[in-house]
Amino acid sequence: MNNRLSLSQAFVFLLRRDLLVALRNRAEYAMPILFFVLVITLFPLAIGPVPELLSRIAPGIVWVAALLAAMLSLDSIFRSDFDDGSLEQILLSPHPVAVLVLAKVCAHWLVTGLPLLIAAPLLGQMLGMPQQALPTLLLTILIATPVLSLIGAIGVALTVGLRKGGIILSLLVLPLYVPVLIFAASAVDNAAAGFDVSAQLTMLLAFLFLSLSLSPWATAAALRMSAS
Amino acid sequence: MFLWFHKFGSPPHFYRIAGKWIPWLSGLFLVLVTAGLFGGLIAAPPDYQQGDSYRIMFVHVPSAWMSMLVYVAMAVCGIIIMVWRMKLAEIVLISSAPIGASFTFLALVTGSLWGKPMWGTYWVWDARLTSELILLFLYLGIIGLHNAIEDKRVAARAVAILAIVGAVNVPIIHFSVEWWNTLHQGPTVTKFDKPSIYWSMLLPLLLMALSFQVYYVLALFQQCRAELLRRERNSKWVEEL
Amino acid sequence: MIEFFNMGGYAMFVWPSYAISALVLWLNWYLPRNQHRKLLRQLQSRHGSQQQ
Amino acid sequence: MSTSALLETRNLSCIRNDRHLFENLTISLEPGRILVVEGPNGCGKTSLLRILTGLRLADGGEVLWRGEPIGQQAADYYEQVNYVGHHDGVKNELSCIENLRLARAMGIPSNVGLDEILEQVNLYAYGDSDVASLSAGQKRRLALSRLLATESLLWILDEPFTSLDKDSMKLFGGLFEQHLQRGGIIVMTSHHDISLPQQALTRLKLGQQV
Repeated sequence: MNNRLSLSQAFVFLLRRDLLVALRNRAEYAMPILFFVLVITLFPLAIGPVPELLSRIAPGIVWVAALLAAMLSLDSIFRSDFDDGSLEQILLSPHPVAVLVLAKVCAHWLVTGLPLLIAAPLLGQMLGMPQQALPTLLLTILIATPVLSLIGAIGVALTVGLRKGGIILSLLVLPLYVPVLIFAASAVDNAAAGFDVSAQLTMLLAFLFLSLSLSPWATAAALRMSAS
Repeated sequence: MFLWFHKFGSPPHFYRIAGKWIPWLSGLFLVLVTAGLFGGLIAAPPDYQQGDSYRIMFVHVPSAWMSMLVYVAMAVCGIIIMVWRMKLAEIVLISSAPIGASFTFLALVTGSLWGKPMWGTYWVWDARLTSELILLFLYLGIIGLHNAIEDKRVAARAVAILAIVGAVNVPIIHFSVEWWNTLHQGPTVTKFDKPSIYWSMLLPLLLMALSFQVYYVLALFQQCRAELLRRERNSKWVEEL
Repeated sequence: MIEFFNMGGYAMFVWPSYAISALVLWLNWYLPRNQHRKLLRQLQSRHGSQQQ
Repeated sequence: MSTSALLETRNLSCIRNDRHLFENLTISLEPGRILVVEGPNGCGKTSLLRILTGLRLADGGEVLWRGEPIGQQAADYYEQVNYVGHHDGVKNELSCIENLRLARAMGIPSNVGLDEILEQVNLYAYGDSDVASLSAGQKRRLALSRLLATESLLWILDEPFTSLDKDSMKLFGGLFEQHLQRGGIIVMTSHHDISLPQQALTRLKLGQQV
């Protein structure tokens, strides 16, 4: 009787499968970056191209846009699996569902959260953000976008069974994003002014570890509930 | 204790008890609220700084406390739902949501009305008001999610998860907003605080807070009875009514 | 009595906030009570019709 | 209560928006038995199957695996369960082999080679082609081939023969028989009458008690 794969093997297996699936429909995963760039180009059009004003509010704009882009891409975590029934197979696996959910969220983050890193410096320049703020901007995106995916996964798991889940998703998830937005935006703002940002970064790391440890269980419970 | 918890938890039993308690609770609430209003509006002296405008505090502060208290109660119901799957906890949770949302809305409205004479603008990005606003969104999220799901047993479990996740986030949000507020505003602006409290002001405040708590139980029982009828439409015990 | 209602010049703020509070609290009690009564009537009428 | 029963339910009940689909349903399945659930549409066949898999919570009663409620032994129970529902549960973007490899990773891998499995359900020629290019019948066969990818005693199948042609049904009928002989159990719903050993078969009619 050969026994089942170890948990880590199943985790890596599901992670690789999801990345494979994402690779096969690349177009769908380019949307968040395009949305990110599009939203940011709207602000100068609305507020006027005055460089001093733009650079002053650049950190806030970049982070609000990153947050919305991350939220928009959340739906794809479970939607395709829910529709074709493979979500049920995951729920029926002997492995703890929370760990498999973590694999799916990691795959989703690698495909949507990380690419925002590429677009961010370019947009920082467009808004005239001071040079010294860029490393902090990249660092905050690197630390904060996984938190957005992890918390967002709870909202998606709750609304995946609903016909018009999209609107409810934003109402559920955005209030939970507020702490991340506050600390990330103020980190980049302080960096632009040359102050020390270690306080904000450590808070973001705390959020990361908190959501890494708690949110998979909530997401698993929510998935089990939506699948019933 | 568990037997009581279980017996009290059976819907028909709760329905009868709630029915018997409502008149008493209404009476108690009316007594407390008139005492509180009398103390707050008439007996308490005007504040040397804010004059009579501080009297809004007797409504603003209790509703802010209640908005937090009701959310904590909902989170506790959420845990009971997830662990023991008690049908009554589902009814209590979803019945508390509109009441909690109303208290939060009240706290926001009275807060901005109180802010007008002090700062000349209706909305001030003060730490507590901002957290109340986000708390209101959390309530609306819970109500929205519950309406969006048809099967009410599934909806109750979804809302239970959201209430627990929300409860974990409320202190974090509150802390972040406080931190954000001190960062941007700095200590110069007079903190949005109650005036120095004399006994003559504290008593009405506590009376009002107590009356709001009694009111919460009253409105909760009322809402639960309606929700129970709606949920148990064709079960046997409803037939005998 | 007049200066009581004047609230030291802040009448425009104190009374509306109390009025809104009274309204919201009353609604939260009144609406569920009505719903409850309406449901009871519906059940009785449905129950009554079953017996005939 | 025969202790040899693998799967039992004790007065199971299920309510869907205030209607009792079924009440105090007690069944017991020894190894080698097959239970066919029949009844009009919407009488709760699918709900019963989903309760047995644990995907859906029963409104009353409990499901026991080897005498123990499935809620307390999720890992061991799911090791032994293989569920094919209305949805095929296969990813369109992946090829047949990749889908099977994932299914194998999610349970106890059986020692039958993946190519051999595809051959048994004559999908060998489509091994590397994407599932998107397969017909409904082929997708269903791939979903059913998952049953062979893992070692599982309990097969729970919801309308397994939808969009399958005559000889595919005979083919899977044979596979079911082998599974029963190996001491496995099957719980399934089906509109088609399938040729199965009568003595191992028990039929459950739903929709009368309501």
